Amino acid sequence: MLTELSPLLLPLLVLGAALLVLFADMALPKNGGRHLGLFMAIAFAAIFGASFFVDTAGNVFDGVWVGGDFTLFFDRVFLLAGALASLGSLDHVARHMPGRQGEYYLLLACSVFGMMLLPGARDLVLLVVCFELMGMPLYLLAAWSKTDDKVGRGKNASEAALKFYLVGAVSSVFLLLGLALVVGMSGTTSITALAHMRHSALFDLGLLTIFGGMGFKIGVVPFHMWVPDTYEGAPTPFVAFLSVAPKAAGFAALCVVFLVGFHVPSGSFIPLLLFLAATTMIVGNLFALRQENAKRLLAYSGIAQIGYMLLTFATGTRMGTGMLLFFLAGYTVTNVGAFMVVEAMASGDRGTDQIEDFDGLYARAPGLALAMLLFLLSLAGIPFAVGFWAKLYVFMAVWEAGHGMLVFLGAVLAVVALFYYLRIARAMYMNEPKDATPLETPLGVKLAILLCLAGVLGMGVYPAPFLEQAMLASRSLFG
Amino acid sequence: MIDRIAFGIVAAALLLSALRVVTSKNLVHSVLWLGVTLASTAVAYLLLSAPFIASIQIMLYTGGIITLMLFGVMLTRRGEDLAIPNDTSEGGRALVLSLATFGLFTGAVVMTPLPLDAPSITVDTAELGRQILGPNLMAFEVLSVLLLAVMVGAIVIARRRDASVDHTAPGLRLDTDPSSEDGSAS
Amino acid sequence: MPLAAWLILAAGLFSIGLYGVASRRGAIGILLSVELMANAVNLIFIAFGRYRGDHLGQVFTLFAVALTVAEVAIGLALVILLHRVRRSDERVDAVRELHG
Amino acid sequence: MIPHALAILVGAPFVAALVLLAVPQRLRLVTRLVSLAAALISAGLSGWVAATWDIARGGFQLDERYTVLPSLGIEMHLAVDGWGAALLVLTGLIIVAGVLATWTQERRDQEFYILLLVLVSGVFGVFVCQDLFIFFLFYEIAVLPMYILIGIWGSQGKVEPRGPLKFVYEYLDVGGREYAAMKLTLMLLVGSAAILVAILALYSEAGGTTFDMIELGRHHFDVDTQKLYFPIVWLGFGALAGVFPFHTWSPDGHAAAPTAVSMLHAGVLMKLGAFGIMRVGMVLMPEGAIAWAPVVGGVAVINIVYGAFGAMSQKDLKYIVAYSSVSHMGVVMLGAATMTVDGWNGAIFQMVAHGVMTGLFFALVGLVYGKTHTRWVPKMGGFGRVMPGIASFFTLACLSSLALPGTAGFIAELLVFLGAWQSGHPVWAIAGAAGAFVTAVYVLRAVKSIFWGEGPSKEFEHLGDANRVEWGALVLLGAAILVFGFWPGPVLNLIDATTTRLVHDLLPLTLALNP
Amino acid sequence: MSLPIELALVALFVPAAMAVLLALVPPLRRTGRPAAWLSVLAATVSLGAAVWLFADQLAHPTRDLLESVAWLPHAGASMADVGLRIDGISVGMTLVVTLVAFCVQVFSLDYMRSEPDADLGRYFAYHSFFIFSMLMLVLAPNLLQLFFGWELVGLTSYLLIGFYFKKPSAAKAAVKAFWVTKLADTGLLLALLVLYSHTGGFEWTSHPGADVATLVTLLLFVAVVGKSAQFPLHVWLPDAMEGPTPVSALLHAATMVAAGVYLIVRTDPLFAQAALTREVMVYIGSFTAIFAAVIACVQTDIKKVLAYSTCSQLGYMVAALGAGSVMGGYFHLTTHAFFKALLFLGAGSVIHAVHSNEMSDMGGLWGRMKLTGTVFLVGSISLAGMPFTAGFFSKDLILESMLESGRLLPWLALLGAAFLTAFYMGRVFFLVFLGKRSEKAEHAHEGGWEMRLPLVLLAIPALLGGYFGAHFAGMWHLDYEPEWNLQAFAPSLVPILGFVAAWSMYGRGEARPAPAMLAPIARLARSGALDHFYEGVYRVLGLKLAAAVGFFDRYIVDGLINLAGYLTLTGGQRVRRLQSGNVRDYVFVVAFAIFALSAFGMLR
Repeated sequence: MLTELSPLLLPLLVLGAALLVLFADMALPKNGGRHLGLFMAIAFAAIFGASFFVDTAGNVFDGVWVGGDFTLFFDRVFLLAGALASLGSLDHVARHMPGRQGEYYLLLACSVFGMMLLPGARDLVLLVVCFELMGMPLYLLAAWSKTDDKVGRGKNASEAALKFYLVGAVSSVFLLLGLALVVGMSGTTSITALAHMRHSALFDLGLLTIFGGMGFKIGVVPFHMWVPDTYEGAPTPFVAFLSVAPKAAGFAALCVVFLVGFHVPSGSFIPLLLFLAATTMIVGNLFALRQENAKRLLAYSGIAQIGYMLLTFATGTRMGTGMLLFFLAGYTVTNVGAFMVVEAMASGDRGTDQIEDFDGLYARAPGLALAMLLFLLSLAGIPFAVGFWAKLYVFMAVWEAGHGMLVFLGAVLAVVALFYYLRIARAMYMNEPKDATPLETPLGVKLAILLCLAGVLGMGVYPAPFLEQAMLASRSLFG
Repeated sequence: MIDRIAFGIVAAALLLSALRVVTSKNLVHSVLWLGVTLASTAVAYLLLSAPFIASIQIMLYTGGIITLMLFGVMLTRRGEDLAIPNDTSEGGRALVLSLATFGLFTGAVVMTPLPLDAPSITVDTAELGRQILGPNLMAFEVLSVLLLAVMVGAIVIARRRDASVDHTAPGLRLDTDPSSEDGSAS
Repeated sequence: MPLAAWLILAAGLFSIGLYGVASRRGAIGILLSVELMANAVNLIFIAFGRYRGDHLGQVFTLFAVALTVAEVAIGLALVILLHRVRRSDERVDAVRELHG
Repeated sequence: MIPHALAILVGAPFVAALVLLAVPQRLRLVTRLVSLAAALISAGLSGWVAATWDIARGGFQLDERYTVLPSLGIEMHLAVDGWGAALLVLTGLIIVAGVLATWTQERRDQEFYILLLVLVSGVFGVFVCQDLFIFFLFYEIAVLPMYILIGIWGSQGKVEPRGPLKFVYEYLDVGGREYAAMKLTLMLLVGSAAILVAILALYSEAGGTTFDMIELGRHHFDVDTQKLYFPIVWLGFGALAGVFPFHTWSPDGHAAAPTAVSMLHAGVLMKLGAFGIMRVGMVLMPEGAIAWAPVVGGVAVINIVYGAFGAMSQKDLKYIVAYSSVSHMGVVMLGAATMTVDGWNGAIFQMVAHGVMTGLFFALVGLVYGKTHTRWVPKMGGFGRVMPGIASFFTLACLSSLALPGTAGFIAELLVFLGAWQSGHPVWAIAGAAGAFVTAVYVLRAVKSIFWGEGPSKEFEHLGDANRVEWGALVLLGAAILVFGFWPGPVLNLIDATTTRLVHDLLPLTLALNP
Repeated sequence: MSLPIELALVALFVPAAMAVLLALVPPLRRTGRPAAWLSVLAATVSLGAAVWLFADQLAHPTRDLLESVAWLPHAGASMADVGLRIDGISVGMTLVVTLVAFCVQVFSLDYMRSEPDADLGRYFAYHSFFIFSMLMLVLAPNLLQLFFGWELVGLTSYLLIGFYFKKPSAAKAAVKAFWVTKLADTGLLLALLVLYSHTGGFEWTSHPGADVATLVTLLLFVAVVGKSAQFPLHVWLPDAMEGPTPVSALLHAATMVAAGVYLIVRTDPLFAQAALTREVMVYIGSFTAIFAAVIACVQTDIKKVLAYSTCSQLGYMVAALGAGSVMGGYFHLTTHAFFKALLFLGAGSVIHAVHSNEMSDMGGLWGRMKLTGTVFLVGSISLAGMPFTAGFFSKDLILESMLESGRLLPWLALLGAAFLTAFYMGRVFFLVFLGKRSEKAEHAHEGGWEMRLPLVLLAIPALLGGYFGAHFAGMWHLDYEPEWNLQAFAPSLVPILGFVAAWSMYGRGEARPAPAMLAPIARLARSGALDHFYEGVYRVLGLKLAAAVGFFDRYIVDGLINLAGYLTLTGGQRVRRLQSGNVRDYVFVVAFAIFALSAFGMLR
């Protein structure tokens, strides 16, 4: 029994850690929460490390779930995001929700557990359950803030959660509808079997609806409108997690359903995808231009980035998917890093995350400023940061797929994006600080930022091995 | 012939009660009307020879949902009376949306060749059990995790008493314990 | 009794729910409408299962039901939280501090 | 034979920048010395490269290869041809002079030098890198630090809103430091977006196996492809080369930028654009280039004349020099467009000549501005009395810019015009010569109104001449102007060795396409 | 490397070295007089070498040396060499240049005594540099190098005119001179381009064919008109008198302005192929000769008189060359160099004495400044072409050749000019040296020996230079032997008449208005109509156009680019309203989007 579950080892370890936290939280004295967080971070890191030594290939429950390089790649991304998020959350959670630290990490772990199962799921029932398992804890975590907060974190958090939830609930109903139609028409829940189904009106309706339902999770325009509000309102360390992991998971699900299942990108609605991708890039960048709140700006920039990823996804080729995976990995370290810097800025009780709060950061916290600069450059796709390679590979893939104009659009929009990224850079380096008090960064956050920085520069300076991994993963997906 | 009549009745009940759910001006009424809808859905399941699901629907679903909803209503109610306003707006665009969706849906149904008569064979409950504990076992387990997480989370969120923190907590180092804390973990 | 009939019935139910979602101002009202939609989806599952004579519909429905319940639980928890934080009625279109 | 000479040459400034990160802020002298050392190392190696480059052998020399991304056929392939060697020398001169000229830079000097050095290693990289992709990387590195450099250390200006688009000028802070920095960055990056597209196109056209420019050069691209992508490359790099109408970042950018940055930017970076057009556009896509040559040349002529008149209309000293750069880059592009030996020799030589000349210009303007804190020419006058040294070097730069024999500018413009006439476009040559005359008009006007005549007015009487370190920069560049002007042979031979081969390769095409 | 080459190198590079030294060692330059003496020393050495070279050349009249090294690479070869062409023509000119330059420098030692040391050093550095650049031009083996020197002398002229750069008028004059000559030089540049693209070289000995030759020579002539101050580009020369008088003597009378003529002499092989150009030259030259002479008659500033006279004499040379008499042109160039330099230095010594350029401030100086008076007289009669003076031979030759070429009108013009020349020189002499002294002239006295020596030195060739015409001709491979018959002396009556006329009007030294017949022309000349015209052109085509371009670039071209940014930014601001913050909108959008998506997806 256990031996045949070996492909599931990593997710199961995470689950184990989660349950451990749950029980420990009950057992430990009241103020043990912080240690739980530390434990969770270490656990994630350890499992991440373990992922390099265990062989997770093979499938379980006669093909309902399949392990392999594809799953492994995503698992690592999720574990990394989880570890960074836990690390960054340590101080925030301890400060602002002391009474509920254990549960915070429990829910985080459960969400990660759900994510880790997604890429391997080959059965629609399992897929949808994992999808929801990933999603539902997020609604709760978004609201995770004490309600009596001077700067109204509580108010904002609850609002953020509500919007997130309502939009999410409706889209998940649509997702179910789509599944109902697809399963009903095809008479099977096996995704691999779906590949050979005859298309009919209802079937297509179901398929498009499924895309809509999943599009909400990754925040494709026009399913994106919850994103800025939620990011601005929700606790920053959690947003750092929210802005990357579920996106990656969403793409994993999309890949599984639409690349393994219906061979869609080779089918009718590539133009649709391309259109959505272009719209997403444009909308994200345009809305980001004049934002005053850093988290909001990052939210829109994230939407724009999603546009690039969707563009790559739309190629539907093996190369394209590989590039998408690389992009996701790079995006993860970069974006988490950026949000962590915001958290470091906003830590303490002023909760200042407006752009003008970055004024003169170079003087208040040189390291922080430099890190932020690099993250921003990476987001903008500037050489020697991972973002550059990510964008480049995307462009290559899209070029190969024969959408030259979109490459040009993407490139020009990248320049537009530079405008608002540089606004933060300008605030940090060209404006003088309002109060020159040096900024003290919580150790956990500092650690997280350092890790992200290492990732950004490492992948940026020597992307080759990471790219190899990504290609390997996509190959294993296409089989 | 009979089944047509039965279908007609069930359909009528479903649609009417559903309409009341979305139109009723009193929230409590809406909740109760939802109960009616769910119940008549159970009847529909019976017509579709899914007795097990029907029973689940009645016992777990209808009961659970209605109770939860009423809880919610009570917890957030203003004033003593049960006449809690449940007003609507933007009806216009809502109507357009729902009609459009209905039209699209029906169109798709009409366009798709579908079986006219149900086969005689039906799925018995035992088979259902085997299915759930067979290929869907994993999904089932995951579901349990999900329910656990949601339960814990929902309780924590909804719990009335909340941690109050003194904002002077220096706790910027990992070794120090966080500041004063109340409200024991779940 | 053709399958189409059941589907169209479900479609009606779904659309009514959608109407509710779009027109209700209160969070709970919206939740109720979402329930209607979910219910419609379940009906589709069952109907398909019946006419195909397989178990998939019913299995799926079971899971769907569980998910929906969980979702509702979260929803209500949030509604309560919102009510406590904002001390106001639960009309969601009043909750719009974050925008732009 | 120095091992890894080119790698060191490119890397030294970058390493120095890293070192500076570790040097404590207050050790100002150390900061400067480290920067100067790096600059000297690179400059020395550049000189060594130019000296040891075997003219008889020609081609690419001093090959160095470092693997980067074998899977995509990207490898760091460093090698120099004659063009590269000549431009290396230029860059070496400018950076040394630049460091010297900003010796007295006080505010946040360490960051300043760090960025400056990073920028410089990017520039060196472009000139020696033979891998199209890494070439692009270096190009980006050379362009990007500019934003912060101008944004932090730039000088503020203001353009009063007028004209049909008044409202735009009221909305944007045109002429402002951050405006200039942002405009420059965005315009140049839009350009590099186009370049990236073109590079990808070439890459996949050539089979998607290598980015090596030498390899790509061997691969013969299909004519329609060339005709399609040459203009993209032209405009993409043209944005940096100040090709009309994408030159408008240049006046604002140069006016706002601090001295050393203007020196490097006008002196070297704009050359990167022209160099890219020739190296990537014309060498890899000769047919496309020939097909588009009339347009390129025509626009170049516009640049020359238009830029000259633009300069004449300015009253802000930095704007005058900036517009003159636009005009002179037109000469470079004109030479490139002729696709003849003389034209290309002239183009590259003009890059060197104009680089030194404009470097000297901006150094002087920086000095004058540093003393007077005004760039407004009408406020000046009679400065020749208080700063004779600066006056005479300024005159020298002016003479080079109006292409007076004995200065580097003359050789360059003569060759370019010769090329233009040979390539069957006498009009270009005539317009170019006219442009040179207009240049004479506005530069001498500037000299007259800044350094000659009555004055200086009360507030400027106490001003002094350049200090010792600054003299270093001035003499270095001034000497270069004269040496290149009186004895162009050594430099020009390097250039010629490469040009001759290239033109020889594309001679048949020229004959085939316009017999 | 043979002796002549070495001598030429010495003559060329000793002054160059001195210029570089003075330029690079400011402390030395600032010492003033020592620097000056160094420069004079260099000039002396240069002169010595030139003399030796000349003598050597006389010994071997047929020698024609060419020594050159590769200069401008082209396709592995050299497209243009730099080197020395040693033949009669260049050697002769070398001697003239170095001799006059030497005299002028010596003269300056005293004349510029009152200058501050730093400026004095600068002044002499310029002078040394001038010798170098002028010899670059003179000894050039090809047009490119000639152009090189050509521009460099232009530069020195600019620097020396602007020597008193603090004086606005001087600054203006310097810039004006540079602009005008530079404009003309564009012609020379284009000539180079044409020549190269047709012959693949810059040799004036090449035969590109009649049409090209005509084109080239016309372009060359444009440059000559500028440099040698021919009508209509002569306007800069009078203003150039803002420079120190010795400078006027050297650059703007003897050597630099004559460079144009020298260019034609040098490139005669090309001009020989272009009949049209020569025709143009005849008329431009002769017109300038008479036109400038007329204006000279009505000037009151002594230097201005001499300046216009220079224009007119250059006109003679150009006309002569146009008429095909290279000998005439070149011979007159040489003699003119001597007596005009002499005259300017004389005027300089007068000005030095009375501290004014205005002839009204002079008068009756004969008593006080005998030497100056004498040499000035010598210069005047030589310039006027009185028999047996140097000027007589050359001018006579010109008139003769013009007559032979059968062009009557130009001949008459030149004859008239000869008359006027005598007239205005007489006028100057009488006004300055005879009549009653003005109070300014009371304390006038001769300058130091530095000033007297050059006057004497120059007076000799100015008086006797003509007799060596034949030798020169032999050295230049030109045919000339003066015939001593009556018909040859006929023209020499004209200057005598001129002097008589001058005597009759100004003999008593009081200034009278110009003769009525000249009045209208004089008024026209004095009004400076041409100057106004050029200024107008500069205002409209220069400043106005520039302003227009500036505006267009700033507010239209750049405006459009800014507009793009403006639209994006304001757009970004506007769209934010779409994000209403009302979650019901979000839900609606999601639902509707899914509908639209499905509808779109299914319809296609």
